[in-house]
Amino acid sequence: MIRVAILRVENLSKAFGGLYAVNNVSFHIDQGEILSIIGPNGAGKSTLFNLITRIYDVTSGKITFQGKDITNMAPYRLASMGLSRTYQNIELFEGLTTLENVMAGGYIKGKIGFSESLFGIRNRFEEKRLRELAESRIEMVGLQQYMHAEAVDLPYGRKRMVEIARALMTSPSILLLDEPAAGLNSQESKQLGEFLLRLRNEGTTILFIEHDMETVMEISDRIVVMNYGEKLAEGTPVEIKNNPDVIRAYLGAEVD
Amino acid sequence: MTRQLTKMLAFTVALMLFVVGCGSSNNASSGSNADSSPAASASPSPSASSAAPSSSAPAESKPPIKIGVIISTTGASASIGTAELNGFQVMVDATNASGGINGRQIELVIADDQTKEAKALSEVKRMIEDKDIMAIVGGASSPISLAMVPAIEEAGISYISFGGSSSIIADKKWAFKIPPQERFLVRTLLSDAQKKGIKKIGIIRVNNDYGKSGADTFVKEAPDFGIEITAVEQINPDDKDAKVQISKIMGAGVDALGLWTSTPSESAVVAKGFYELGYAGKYPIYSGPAVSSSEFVKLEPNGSTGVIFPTYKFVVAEQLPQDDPQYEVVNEFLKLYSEKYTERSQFPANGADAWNLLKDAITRAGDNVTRQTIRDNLESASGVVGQLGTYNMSPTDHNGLDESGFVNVRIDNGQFVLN
Amino acid sequence: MHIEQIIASGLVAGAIYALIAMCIVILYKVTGIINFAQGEFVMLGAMIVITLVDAGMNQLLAACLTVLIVMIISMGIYGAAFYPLRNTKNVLITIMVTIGVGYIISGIAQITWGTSARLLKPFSAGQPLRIGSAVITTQDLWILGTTAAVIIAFFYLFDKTYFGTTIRACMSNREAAKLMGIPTDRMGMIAFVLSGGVAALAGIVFAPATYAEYDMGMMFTLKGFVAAVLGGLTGAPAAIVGGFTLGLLESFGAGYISSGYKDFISFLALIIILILLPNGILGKKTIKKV
Amino acid sequence: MDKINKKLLLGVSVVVALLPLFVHSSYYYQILINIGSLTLVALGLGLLLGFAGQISFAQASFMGIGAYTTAIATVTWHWPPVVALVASAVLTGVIAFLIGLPVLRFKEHVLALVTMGFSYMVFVVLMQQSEITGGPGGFPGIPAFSIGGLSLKGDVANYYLVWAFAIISILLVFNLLASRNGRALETLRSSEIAAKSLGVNTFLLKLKVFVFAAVIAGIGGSLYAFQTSYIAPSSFEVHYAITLLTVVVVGGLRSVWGSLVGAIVITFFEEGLTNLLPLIVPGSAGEYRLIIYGILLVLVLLFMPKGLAPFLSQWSRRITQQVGRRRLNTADKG
Repeated sequence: MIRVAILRVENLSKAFGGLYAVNNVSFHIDQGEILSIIGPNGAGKSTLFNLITRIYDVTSGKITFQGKDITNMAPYRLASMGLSRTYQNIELFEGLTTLENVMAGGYIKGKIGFSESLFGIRNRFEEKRLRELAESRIEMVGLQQYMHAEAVDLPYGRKRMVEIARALMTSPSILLLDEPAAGLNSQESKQLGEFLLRLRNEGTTILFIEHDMETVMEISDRIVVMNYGEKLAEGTPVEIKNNPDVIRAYLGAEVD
Repeated sequence: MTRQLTKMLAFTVALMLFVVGCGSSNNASSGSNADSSPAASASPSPSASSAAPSSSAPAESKPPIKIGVIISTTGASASIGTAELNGFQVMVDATNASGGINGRQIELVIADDQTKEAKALSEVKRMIEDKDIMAIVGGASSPISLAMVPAIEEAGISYISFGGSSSIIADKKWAFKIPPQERFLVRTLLSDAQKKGIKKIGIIRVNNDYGKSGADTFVKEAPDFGIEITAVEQINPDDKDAKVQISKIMGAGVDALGLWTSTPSESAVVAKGFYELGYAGKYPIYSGPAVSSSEFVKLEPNGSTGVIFPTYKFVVAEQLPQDDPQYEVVNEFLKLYSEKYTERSQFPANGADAWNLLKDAITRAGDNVTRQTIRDNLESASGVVGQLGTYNMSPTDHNGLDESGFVNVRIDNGQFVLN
Repeated sequence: MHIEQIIASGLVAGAIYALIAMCIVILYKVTGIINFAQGEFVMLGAMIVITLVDAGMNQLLAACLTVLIVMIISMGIYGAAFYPLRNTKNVLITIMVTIGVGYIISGIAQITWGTSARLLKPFSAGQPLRIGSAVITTQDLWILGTTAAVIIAFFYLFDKTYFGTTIRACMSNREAAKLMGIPTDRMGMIAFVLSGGVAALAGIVFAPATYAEYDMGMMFTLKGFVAAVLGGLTGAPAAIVGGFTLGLLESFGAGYISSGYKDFISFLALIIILILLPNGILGKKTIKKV
Repeated sequence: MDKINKKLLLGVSVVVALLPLFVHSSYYYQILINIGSLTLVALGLGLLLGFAGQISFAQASFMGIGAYTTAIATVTWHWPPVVALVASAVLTGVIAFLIGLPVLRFKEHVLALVTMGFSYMVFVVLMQQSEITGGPGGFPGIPAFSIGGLSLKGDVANYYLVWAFAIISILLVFNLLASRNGRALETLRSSEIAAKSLGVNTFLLKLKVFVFAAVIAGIGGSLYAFQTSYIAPSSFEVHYAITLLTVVVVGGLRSVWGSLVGAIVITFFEEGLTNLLPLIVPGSAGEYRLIIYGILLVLVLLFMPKGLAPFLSQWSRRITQQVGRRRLNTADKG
């Protein structure tokens, strides 16, 4: 099958004060690919995510998503373009149940405007639709039994799954996951890996940051290694395993 | 949950005890009359008798006459309201002590309007509901009074206001007011200024209704006396410094400073700045009656010297000539008042006259004391000598005062001197 | 023209605002609470010192004693109302609680001292200073001097002492400080008592320059709060800048445009400044980590 | 909106409709009217504070703007009351929009400050522009509300008028919350960033809510003007803004009924205390009210920060929660 770059990052840099958290990083991710970004803490992975999702303003460089330049696009417009994400330190909506949290994710799937919802016009049908969609997403991540529990009360690992379910509500073409396996036990992260593969096979492109090497090596098509805000290496799991720089800078620490 | 509740309970009890503690410890040295601010009265008051008819009174058989009082004992007008209430209370106590009116004791129902229009409205409706309440007194400021008047006119109960604005009584049937038209006060001042050959006056007013109407009257009346009002500057009631406004006015070159504030402390802020800027003594201050209070002199012993203001004779009772028509009334009230309170200002006089008018109206009503008769008698009141002059009411004039009741007073190192 | 007077008055008012703003900022940085009852401590300071002096106590002694008393009072208040709030994230809740505390204090003040204004003799006699057409009274000098002294004391306390370092640690990052074993809760109480004391001091030096009234607390709170946010809620320097900016804004508004509109002007200027500098004059841009 | 709330709203409406059969005192009508208008004005603020998590001290000023628009329209320009009412709502909305544009970019304390500043600016204008507003002396002689021929004069009419608007607004708020926009609103409170990346234009949403809240307040102010026939600037000062905030937090943030509960509690508190207190503490006056008011505020916020309304409905709430928990626990074990 032909590979088309869905997301392309060119010479991206972000400076906080004088410090470069991300320095001249370029990479791309193809349609239906699983690309993982690894690197030691403070390598600038999350910053990279926040740049792509436009939470931080770019200092220099260019981001193109599905051929469109989104370098200066308002963050709330990305969702409807098919870009969706989760967060390293979980950003669930407090006071809302799991179901409501996930339904909130379906905002762009809804049509009715502010005044319409005030007078409850065309609302019941839309609510039904969103509810069903949310329930299906929750089943996908296997959280049926938490449907009506307050999301922030859930165990850590479950919260991550809620965030993923919420992110999936927009039926994204690309999904950005920031350390989804963090705080999961090995069995849980195994399940996560399988789940991600399933998603990929259903056609969702996945870009994710991860520390859990097992999962990474298992499911990634390609890996980008970052260190001190710069791209250290890029390649298939095998290539990365054998890349001397990477071993020195990163895996090395774990080997000896 | 239960632990929280118990904690909460304990907390409440503790605080309540503390509050009550303050209250009772304070009541020992203050009036126990329902609602008058304890701190405002300096010495113990026997006024419990006013809250309920004293059993020692003669004709116990007759029921008491209820009078409603709605006054600001908290909020912006607290100090004014409290003083007016004290004046009223003193007179009522005296009447009760002397056996009431036609053998009937007077019972006061007192409410605090918190200097809030909405609160005043609901309180006045509460009083209107109580059919035993024959008349309502109060409203320390015009806005508060104006908020109550519509309900009063609708229900038909006579009301005596302490507010200055003339729109309180303008073609009203049931509303009356004590303070005279500001015209009188301002004209008394301006005539004095004219005598001294003053040509230009710059005014500082407090940023509220009283200050505004005062300043407006100045601007309106000044031409009659060949005086030009060069500027009207404002201070907020809670301002602590007026030097900028003063130097702005004086810098423009005037012969005197006009001052129209509503409380002694506001006046003192200006007088202080005036003194510190070195104008005191060189230029006179023509002020409204707000300064006619021992508090003002106490607050500003230096700056107060040279301030000239029109006020009620009550403030200078001792200096009145024996033949003054009000001499007796004024000094009698002064005697009663000084038994309980030390602070002297024009405000207690307002309260006193509210009672003078009501007493006259009720007395003439004889055994037929109704809201209607009281109103009619108030309107027909004539030759009622009070603190502010002699009241001659008419259907068109529900204030009934003329200039005769006011005197110009000069402050001379801490002393009020009759001009 | 009377520009000298405008500046003089602006500076004196600014000094008081700066003092209060400092209290608010430091407490905010250490505990995360904006104390809407701060002005009440100013009022308490003024009222108590006046009471003591009227009772015949020597002014200096009375001043010291007052600061002490207010500090003790504020310690009690901290325990009753603020300690339970230390982990509340909701800004509104904390604001409302402090407003409630303010009500309680001013209510008690009215019972104790009544509604009429009270006066304190100036600390020192002597003719007011004249600069051009402006005057600065000896009391104004006291105010400016005290503010300067407090500022210096704070800088010393914060930069030179171990206590200061710990406080600054709490101010920059409470969580981290906690992890480092700094007793943040006790630090909170110390900051609260400290700010109470400084507020009382402000009341004491200000009392002779004007008249103390039971209900003046709210006014001081608002001015202090405005100054604090205007400065940027970052620390003492920001508070000082904010305080003097506000003071000068007010007096220039009153002097040059209209004394009736001076609040309008100062708030308009305030909003414009905040639109231009969303984090206040000395504020830092904060980036939320996600 | 769920069944319980539907039932509650129906119940409230019935009670409101039937109350006049039992109430015959003008004083009690005044209290009921006060509760109604307080609910109306606080409702929008509750939406803004409790759900969207945006502090605002401007609500009282919007009420003032509504009231003065009505006064000027009816008295100065002799517009018919209905038109004046609409005009008040519209103008308040427009002003809210213009103010919101710059102000809603701020958060927390700064937002609190700038809204406070706005309310001061409105107050100053009302005080100074006396040719138009009557200045500190206030604005007397506002006619009663009337539609076409029939004038809604007197307590009962005003009572129904205010409560009609209050109940309709409650319904609207419930509708809003039960929609995608309602949920989006709630996301603003805890994580604006997450909301953004889910496609919510957070700023625009805030602006819409701000305007909606202001419009309700404007209507509330307009009705207040019609009912009292006299208005003064001091009624719409920052102190009243604080009262509104008190109503919301005491009643319960994140609870639509909170505004109603809060309004009832605060009103009865204000009224009751002036009459009860002298019996409890002889010789007590307003200052005790102030203290106890403060104590109530502190207690409620410290011990039930969710507010009274949830506290009241806990019996029903608790059950559902326990069910939820049990599910949760079993799930974890399994």
